[in-house]
This record gives sequence, structure tokens and C-alpha cells, in this order.
Amino acid sequence: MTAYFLLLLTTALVNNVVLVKFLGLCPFMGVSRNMDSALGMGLATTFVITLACAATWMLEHWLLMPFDLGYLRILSFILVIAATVQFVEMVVGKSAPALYQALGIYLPLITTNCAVLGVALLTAQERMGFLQSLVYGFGSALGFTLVLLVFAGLRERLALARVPAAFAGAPVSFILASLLSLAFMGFAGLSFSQETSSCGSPFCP
Amino acid sequence: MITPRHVAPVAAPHAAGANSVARVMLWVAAALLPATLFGFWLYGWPALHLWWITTASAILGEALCLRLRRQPVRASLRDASALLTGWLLALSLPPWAPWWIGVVGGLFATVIGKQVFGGLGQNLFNPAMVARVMLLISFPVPMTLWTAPIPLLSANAPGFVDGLRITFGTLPAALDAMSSATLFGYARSELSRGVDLLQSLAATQAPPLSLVGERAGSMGETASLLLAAGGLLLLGLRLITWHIPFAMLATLALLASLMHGSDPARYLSAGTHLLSGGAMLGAFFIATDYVTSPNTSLGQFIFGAGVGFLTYVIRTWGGYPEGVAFAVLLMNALTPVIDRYVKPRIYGRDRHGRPLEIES
Amino acid sequence: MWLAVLSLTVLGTLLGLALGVAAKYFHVDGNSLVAEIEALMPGSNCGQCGFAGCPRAAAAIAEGSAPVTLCPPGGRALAQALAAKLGIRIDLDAVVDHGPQIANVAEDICIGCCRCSKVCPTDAILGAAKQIHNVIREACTGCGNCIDRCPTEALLLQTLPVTVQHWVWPKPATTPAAFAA
Amino acid sequence: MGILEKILGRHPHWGVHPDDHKRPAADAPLRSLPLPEVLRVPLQQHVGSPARPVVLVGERVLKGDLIAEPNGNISAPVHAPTSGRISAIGEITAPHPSGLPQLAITITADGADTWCERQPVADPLALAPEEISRRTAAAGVVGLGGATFPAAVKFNLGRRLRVGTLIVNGGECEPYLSADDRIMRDRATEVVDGLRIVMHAIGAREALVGIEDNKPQAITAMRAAAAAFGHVQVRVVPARYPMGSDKQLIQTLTGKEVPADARAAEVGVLVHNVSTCAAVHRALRHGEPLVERIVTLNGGALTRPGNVLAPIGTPVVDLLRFAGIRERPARLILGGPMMGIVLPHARVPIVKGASGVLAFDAAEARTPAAGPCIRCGSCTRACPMGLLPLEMASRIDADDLDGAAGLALSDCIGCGCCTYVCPSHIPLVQYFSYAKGELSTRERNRLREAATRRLAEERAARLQREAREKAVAAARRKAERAATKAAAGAGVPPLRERVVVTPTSETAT
Repeated sequence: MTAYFLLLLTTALVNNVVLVKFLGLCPFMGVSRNMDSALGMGLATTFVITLACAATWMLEHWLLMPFDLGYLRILSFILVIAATVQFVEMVVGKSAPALYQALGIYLPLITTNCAVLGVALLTAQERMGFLQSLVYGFGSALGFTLVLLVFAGLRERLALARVPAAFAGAPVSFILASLLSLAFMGFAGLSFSQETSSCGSPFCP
Repeated sequence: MITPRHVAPVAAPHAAGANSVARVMLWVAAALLPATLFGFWLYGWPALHLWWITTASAILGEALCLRLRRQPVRASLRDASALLTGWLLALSLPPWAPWWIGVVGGLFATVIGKQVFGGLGQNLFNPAMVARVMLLISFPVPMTLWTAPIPLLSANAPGFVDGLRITFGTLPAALDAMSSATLFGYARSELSRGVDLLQSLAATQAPPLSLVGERAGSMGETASLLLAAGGLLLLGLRLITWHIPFAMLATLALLASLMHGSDPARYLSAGTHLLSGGAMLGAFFIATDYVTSPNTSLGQFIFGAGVGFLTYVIRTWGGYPEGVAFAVLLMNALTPVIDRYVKPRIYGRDRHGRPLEIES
Repeated sequence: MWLAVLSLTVLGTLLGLALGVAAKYFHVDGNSLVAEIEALMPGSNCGQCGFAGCPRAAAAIAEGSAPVTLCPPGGRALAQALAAKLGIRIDLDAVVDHGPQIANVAEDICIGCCRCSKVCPTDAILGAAKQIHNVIREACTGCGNCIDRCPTEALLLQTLPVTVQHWVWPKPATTPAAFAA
Repeated sequence: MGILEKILGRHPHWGVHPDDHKRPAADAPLRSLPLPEVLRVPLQQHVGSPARPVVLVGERVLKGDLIAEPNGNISAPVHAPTSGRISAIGEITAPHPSGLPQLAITITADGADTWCERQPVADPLALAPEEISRRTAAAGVVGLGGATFPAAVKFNLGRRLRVGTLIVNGGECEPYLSADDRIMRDRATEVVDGLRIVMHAIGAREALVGIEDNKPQAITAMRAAAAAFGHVQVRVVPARYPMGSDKQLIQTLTGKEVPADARAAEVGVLVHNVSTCAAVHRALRHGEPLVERIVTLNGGALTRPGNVLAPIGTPVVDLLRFAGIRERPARLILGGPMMGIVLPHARVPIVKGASGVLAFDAAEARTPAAGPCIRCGSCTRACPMGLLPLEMASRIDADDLDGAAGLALSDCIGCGCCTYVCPSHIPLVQYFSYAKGELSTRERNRLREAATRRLAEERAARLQREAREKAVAAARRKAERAATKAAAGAGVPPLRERVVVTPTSETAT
């Protein structure tokens, strides 16, 4: 149990999917204008990643591995993810029309969010167990949501700041992202085990 | 004769309090002065040189940006915010760090940390801590080279010229002998060698824990008592409120006592956590930065507790021996979120902003 | 080879079926955006934007083929509201806003031709043939359709004077000069 | 004001404590202004619709004569402040920061200051409450604390909502002003009698008089005057701005909070100013309408600051001359320094709500230049309403008025505490005034647009109807022509054909 909790924490903070692995930067810059839509995007992505992790695990272990179809991995994963996203899009469109409009094009674009495919591929690559890959996916998504929410909060405030014309818009947002990344460096090497040398991630080389 | 000369209508109120941005900044600087002077005394001339280099660079960076943005340079510099940024950065640097650390740090603090976002009040992260973290990540070796205290006027303290040589030139060969470890660094390296704290702290080469501040560390963070006194001055002047410092120190102390109580061989005591590293400087002078902290009491309390918690986590389990700077930056990032969800109750409304029920 | 084709086909078919069922279950009709934009528009269908009435203009704005600044009677406030709705940034200073205006008939040169009252989108001009026309202040939107129709140039747009009751404090200046001590 | 009080929680955590500048003006004895030659009486000196003139130019009036009658439910009449001749009815510069024109009646005084026939009531407490309301309304009494809401309208409201507590506002928290202080010191019995009449008018069981602790003489005088009446209590409240604001005074005295968007009467209290109570006393006991008031003259540009009894409509310049001008005033303010308005020039008249005229010298009028917000949160701590001024202002600055409205901008009472404490001297109140005005303009435009939409729809319906009628008529003519042709051909009109034609033309439209 503790192991799973620590896995969750390290995937969310130490090996943050956005700030450390640099995955999912498209929605990170795109849907971080306001906190409400960022939270919505984060939750939708969390749902997709967790579901995709479960689905791709099954795919991997019940279809690809037994029939030695490893070369179909990326193709079939994308298929499954795309279907999941379509499903989420329908659910959001039905249950939260305001959020659906706020997310706009970025909702279907979760399909091409490399964080989703990346996390799914990583779980397959590391040959994790079902529960472990689920926790890993959920932790990554949680980290994604946290960072997206925090970044949206910062950008909401940035929208009110008197940024010099030369930096207004994307440049200052990227500087902001870099400073946020700098702050997250504080979690680097976070380790709750006895020995302090390991960087804490079970996938640390 | 009686009609005054008006241009545009002037809005009420037609009275203003005596407070001003410059007054706030200068009082904070005054509160920092005792600890700073103590730092100069403790680490000698190199510390003084590094201090002015860093401060001057910060002010220069600010002036440069203001000029580029075609804003009144002199008037804007008069608010003393750049001075304070440089000052705080200098206090958080190793006292014998080379000159370019101060220059790069000072410029980075005001240019990237502050002016890029639009100058005073517009930055989202504490500029001094942004610069410190950048320096630590980019130049880990000079940023973790600590000097044992060699009080000014003591036998082997470097003179003015030697001080200049240390800051601007190469480190003298003798420095190796003078280099020391901070308590956190020492404890961490001993722990990783498999020596538990009970043994390592009892050993003779263990860095002392000093209330007055005679220990290795950043230029201005060792004199815990003087820093606390400065902080109390700011509290007394009502320039800061108690929420952030108290919440931060209390959280840090609470966590440290709990963990220390559970396993004294692996976890340092609360006293060590409060008196070592940048806890005092951070609690009273850095975490309380207006611009980057929440502006409601409860929000400030949460912010302070967060800084304390993250400081402890990073110090104890993280990859870096000291965590105040990171903790402050991380909580800076969370400030808009805190401000969004923690709002004061409005008169006549409940916590969620709905009008109160009419009681009859 | 056949196994790969088969497995992907089956997978695709299954997922497609599942999505098809879900699409039925989660069906939402219509594009509510056009309706929302239309609700923001003045609704006088004056045609100054170049579209035949507000609903057409709303549809054009929703699909992005028309700028949000197209509506002169809506002025700056409408442009801002539309920009907020669509999540885009606009340069407000570029929007021309005269403030509220109404048409006024110069009674001594009106010949009572009735041409103006025919084009008024809100029936704000009263008057029968050969009678001096009059503008109902409350109903006039200041769209200006009638101005060009008048053969004697008796119609003019007037900016409504600001009164003590309706005066609004100006927004404080935030130019860099204000930062100077 | 000690630390003990702060710990005990009696000291309010909101507001500011500005330097009060009340003395020596407050201690100078009350003087009467020599009658001005010309008085300009604006038709709108109250909240609501402007009064309608009932006199003609050239007409002679006596002091207290009705010169303009109320217009609508919330309005107040205007009376002649002295005897003389109506010399003009027209636009003058309004006592308003905009300097825009406003309708006023100009009276050239005859110097005799002859009263009209007054109808005093010997025992107002024996009158029916409705009758008190009627007489108060007829006397043109409005809230004299600055809000200028017609007093009688509030009486009726209080009676309808069965208000139990009358709160008499003797806070006068604005610096520089001492008009209420003076009236409590010099005319305490009138104030107490007035408040008893008000209590009777609204049916209140008790009255709480709240006086700030910086007015010891007023407290003593009022205690002495109220001693005989057990249900009238004089309570000392801490001197803290804005203690004189209704909501804050109610909270301090009763612990009750007025819910947002609700009126004080709905929680069982009603607030009236001490000067209003004195005016009610004069209206009932003496039959005198509200034609004069005590005005504080203060500020560094005056040589003899103090309080004067001045007729409504007196030009500010006459008051300033009376108080002696030391130097050219750098700023003229009507009201207090925290919420008062800047006067465009000195020829504007004083109105019923004018508690003071301040002539600031250059030092007092110096406005520090505004700088950027450093998010210090001073404004948040000072705000008596618990709002977030810095957040609202930054949104307004970025043209996000709806965002500011979402932070309860409408709850702002415009007290000026935030601007006062701001170390960057940001004109926060002006931001809020601008945004409130702009939002209400938008609201007005929205209503107008709704009306426009309806008109456009009606026009569309009319055009459709006309087209249909035209088509019907055309079809009928065609049918008739066909019928005549057929009749010419066969002699018998084909009746069925006519019936068939009409519906097709109907659908064609």
C-alpha cells in the first residue's frame, strides 16, 4: 500500500509528466488561460489517462504479448486512446456544455496529447502489473492536473500584469513555465527510502 | 481668487495615509541590517564585496529594463525594491562566492525574475529566490562551497585586499582548509555513508548549532536571533502579519519534532531545523514578500504552512540539503490558486459570497 | 500478418460499436453558441454590419467569418462581451464608439416624404405624408439608416448629452507617466 | 484604543484611523451666516427624481414657501430658504464632480427673511404615525448625513417592516467635519425630541444613539438630554472610520449584519442621522421646512474654521468669505475628505446633504502619484466590507468589469479606506466608481436593447401583416376581376372559385 502511495507521489511530483518529462505541453500552454477550464481539462485528461492505462494494459497483456504483436503496439494504443477520448468528449458535451465550449478544440486534441500515449507506452515498456500501471497513470495525470491548474492560476494573474509589449503573450508564458519548472526542480531526487542516493523513481536508470 | 485650478475631477478620498512603497522597502532593509552586519563580521571582507556586487547588479538590471521600457528610471528606483531584491539574494549566497555569481544572480533576479513580468508588483515568483535557485541548479559547486566563520579582525581573516582577491580572483589555496559544511549537508553525507545522526552529530568535526550564528552557511542566514529580531520589528510596525512566519516555523517545528521523536537517529531535531539553514530568513523576509504571497489571513496561513512543510520534505528526503528557496517558489506558484479559493467573508454574505439569510 | 489485420479490425469494430452506442446515449442537439451570440446583439436588425439582420451576423461571428467588432450600435461594450464569449483578444481602442446617439428631425426642412420611416428598423419615426416627422427618443437606436434617405438632409444623428445622473467617473490613467513621482 | 480592547475584540478590525483635524473647528461656537444676496436652490438635492418647480420667474416668495413639489414616489419638495423674488429658473453648475449643469431656482433675497405661515404641532407624539410621515415629507426632510434619502420614505418602510430599533447616527467619522458634533452639543434636546418623534413614526421600541468616543462633549450633552427617556440609550463607539456608515454602525451597536442586497429595515433596524432627527423636530414642533443646515467650514486655506448655520442654496464662495480666506484654496470639497466631492468652482450652492465645505491648502491637497500595486493587502485589511480591492482594481484595469462584479463590486460602499491606506496611492475608489457607473450604463443599455428587440419584432410582425393584407387584397381584386369577367361571360358568378383563392394567397405570404 505504502509502495503504491509513494509511486503516486513520485509520478505526480518528482517525475512530473509536464515539467520533468516535457510531455503534454500542447494543452499545458493551450488550456491554461483560466483555472476553471484548466481544472476541467485536467480532470478529463486524468480520466483518459487512467482509462487508457487500464485498456492498454489489457491490450498489451491479452492480445499483443500472447500473439507476439509488439509491432502493433503504437497503432493499437492510439486506436484505443482515440476511442476513449471520443467517449470522454461525448460525456463532457452532454454533462458540462460550458466546459465543453471552454475546452474547445483541446478536448478532441487529448487524442494527440503525447502525455497519454507516453504514459501508456511507459507502463508497457516497464512491464508493470495492472494495479501498478493504473496507479502510475493516475499519478502522472494527477501531476498533469496539478501543474495545469497552478500554471493557469499564474497565467490568470499574468493576464492582469503589465507585461512589456516585447514579452506579452507566448514569450512571458514560456518564461513562466521555465520558472515553474525551476521550482519543481526542488522535488528532484525526492526519495523516501532509507538510502538517499537513489532518485526515488522506480524507473530511475 | 477663490476658485482652485482643476484639470480633471479628482476622486475621493482627499486624504492619504503616510505609508508608501519606499517606506515599506526601507524598513525591511533596516530590519535586515543587523543580520547583514553580523554576516559581514562573521565572514569578513569577501562577504561585504559580494553583497555590494549583488545589490548593484540587481539595481543595474532594474535600471536597464526601466530604460528599455521608457519608464522613469530614477523615480522607479526610488522605491528601493531592486535594492531589497539584491540584498536578499546576497544574504542567501555563500559568503565567499566569486563575483560573477553575484552579477549573474543580481541581473537574473531583476531582469528575468521581475522586469520581464512588468516590474514591481507584477512578478509571480520571488525574484531573489528565482535567482538563487537558478544559481544553485546551474553552478552547484560554487553555490555549495561554504566557509567556516572567520570573524573580521581575527588572526587569519582575509584583509580588504585579500577579500577583493577572493571575490574577484581565484580562491586562495588556504580556502580548502577553511571550507566547511553546513549542518544539513554534513548530516546528509554522513547518513548516506551509513552513519546515523546520533553518532555523526556527536563527532568532533560536526558543525556546531549556534543560536548566535557562528556557523557555516549563507551570508545572512546564520544569525537566527538577529533575523528574528528584525522580523519582530516588521511585525511591530505592522508591515507584515504574523500568519506566514508563524505558520511556516510552526509547521517546520511540528514536523521535525514528530519525525525526530519517531527516529532520532535519522531525523534532525526541531531546534536544528529552525536555527539552521534559511528558515528564519525565509520565514520573516522571503516568504512574507507581498507580491508573491496570498493576501488574506487564512491564505497566508496556508501559504506559510506550505512553505514549512515543503521545506521539511525537501530538506529531509529531497535531493538538495536546503529547501527554503524551493519551498518558497513552489508556494509562490500555488499562491494564485490559494487566492482563488480562499477569500475573506464579505459583510452581509456567507463564505461562498451568497447574501445572508434575513433573520426575522 | 492476418492475425494483425484481424485483431485490428475486430478492435476497431468493437470500439466503433461502443462509440456508436455512446453517441446515441450522450446526444446533444444544436449549436447553442449562435443563439448565445444572438442574445448579446442589439437585435434591431439595422444592417449596418453588412449582414441581413442580427441572426445572420451572429452566425457569421460564431463560425469566425466576421469580426466581433462589426456592430456599430453595440459599440465597445458589445465587442468586449463577444470577445470574452469567444475567448479571443481584441484591440478595444480600434472600435469606434460615439456613445449613445439618436436621430433628430430638423422640423423646418422636413417635407414629410415618409422615406425615413420606411427604413427605420424599430418604427421610431412617426409621421404621415406631408406631415412633419418626429423621432421617438425611447425607440430610436441611432442606427443611422434614415440619415441617407432624407432628400432634404433634415435628419441628423445627435450624441445624447451626458447628465449628472448618467455621468460616469473616467477610468484612472495608467500611463507610465503616472508612475513618475 | 488599547491593546486590551483589541484582544477583547471590541476594537473593529476594519477601517482606518485618519488624523481627524476636527479641532479647532469643532470647538468654535456655532455662528449664523449673514443672509446672502442670491441663493441658488437646486431641484435635486435628494436621491430620486428631481422636484418640479411650482413658481414662476418674478414671483415673490416668503421663507419656507414651497417652490418645487416632489415628482414621483421617491422625491422631496424644495422650499424657499429666504424671502425674496424668484429671479431665474434655469441651469447652474451642479455641486457634482462632473461640473455638469443642473436645474435650479435662483432667489434674490429681499433681506427681510420673513417666514411664511407655519403650522407647528404642539404634541407630535399624539399624531398618527402616518401624519408624521406626511408632515416630514412635506417639509422636505432628507437624510442629512450625506445619503439624502427622503426621510419619510424610510419612515414608511420602517413602519411596514415593523422595525424595533432606531439607530441614531452620531458617528460623524469623516475627518474635518463637526456639524453633527455641534448639533449634538448645542441642540441635544432638539435631537432627542426629534428622534422620539421618529421612533413614534416608525413604531420603534428603543433607540440607540451611537457617538464616537472622540466627541466627549456631545456624549455628555446627549446623555443629559436623553436621561429622562429610558428607551433612548446613548452608546459610545470607538472612533474609527467609517463608523458613520450605516452597515458598520448597525454591526457595532447591535451585532447584526445587513445581508447583501437587503435593506437595514429588513433586519429590524433603521438608521437616521442626528441632524435629520433635529430637522424632523423643527418640521413638526415648529412647522419649519428644511431650509437651512449646519455646515462645517474647515481646511488649511481658511482663517476662522468653524460651523455655521447657512440657508440651503448659499453659494460656497459666501461661506468661504465668511470663514476668511488665508490663501487660494488648492481644492474645494463638499462633504468630508474621505467621501466628499470636489467642487468645480466656488459659485456652486450648498445643498441639503452638504455637511461641510473644505478649502484645502496646497499641502493638504497634495496627491501622491500612483504607482503599481505591490499586493501588500493593506486595502483588504482596511476594507470594512471584507472585499478584495486590489483584485477588483486589477480586473477593472484590465477591462474585466464582470470579473470585478464577480468579486462583489456592488457591495463596495465607496468609503475610501482602501485608497487611504494604499502605499502605492492607487485611486482604487475611482476605479470602483468608474466600474459601477460603466456597469449600470451597460445594464441600462441592455434594457434598452431588449426594448429595441421588441420594437424590431413588432415591426417585422407589422410588415408581415401588411404584406399579407396586401396579398389578400390583391387576390380579392383578382378574383373580383375574374368574377366580373366570368359574369360577363356566363352571367352566374362562380362562388366556389373565390373560396379557393383566399387560402392559397394566405400560405403564399
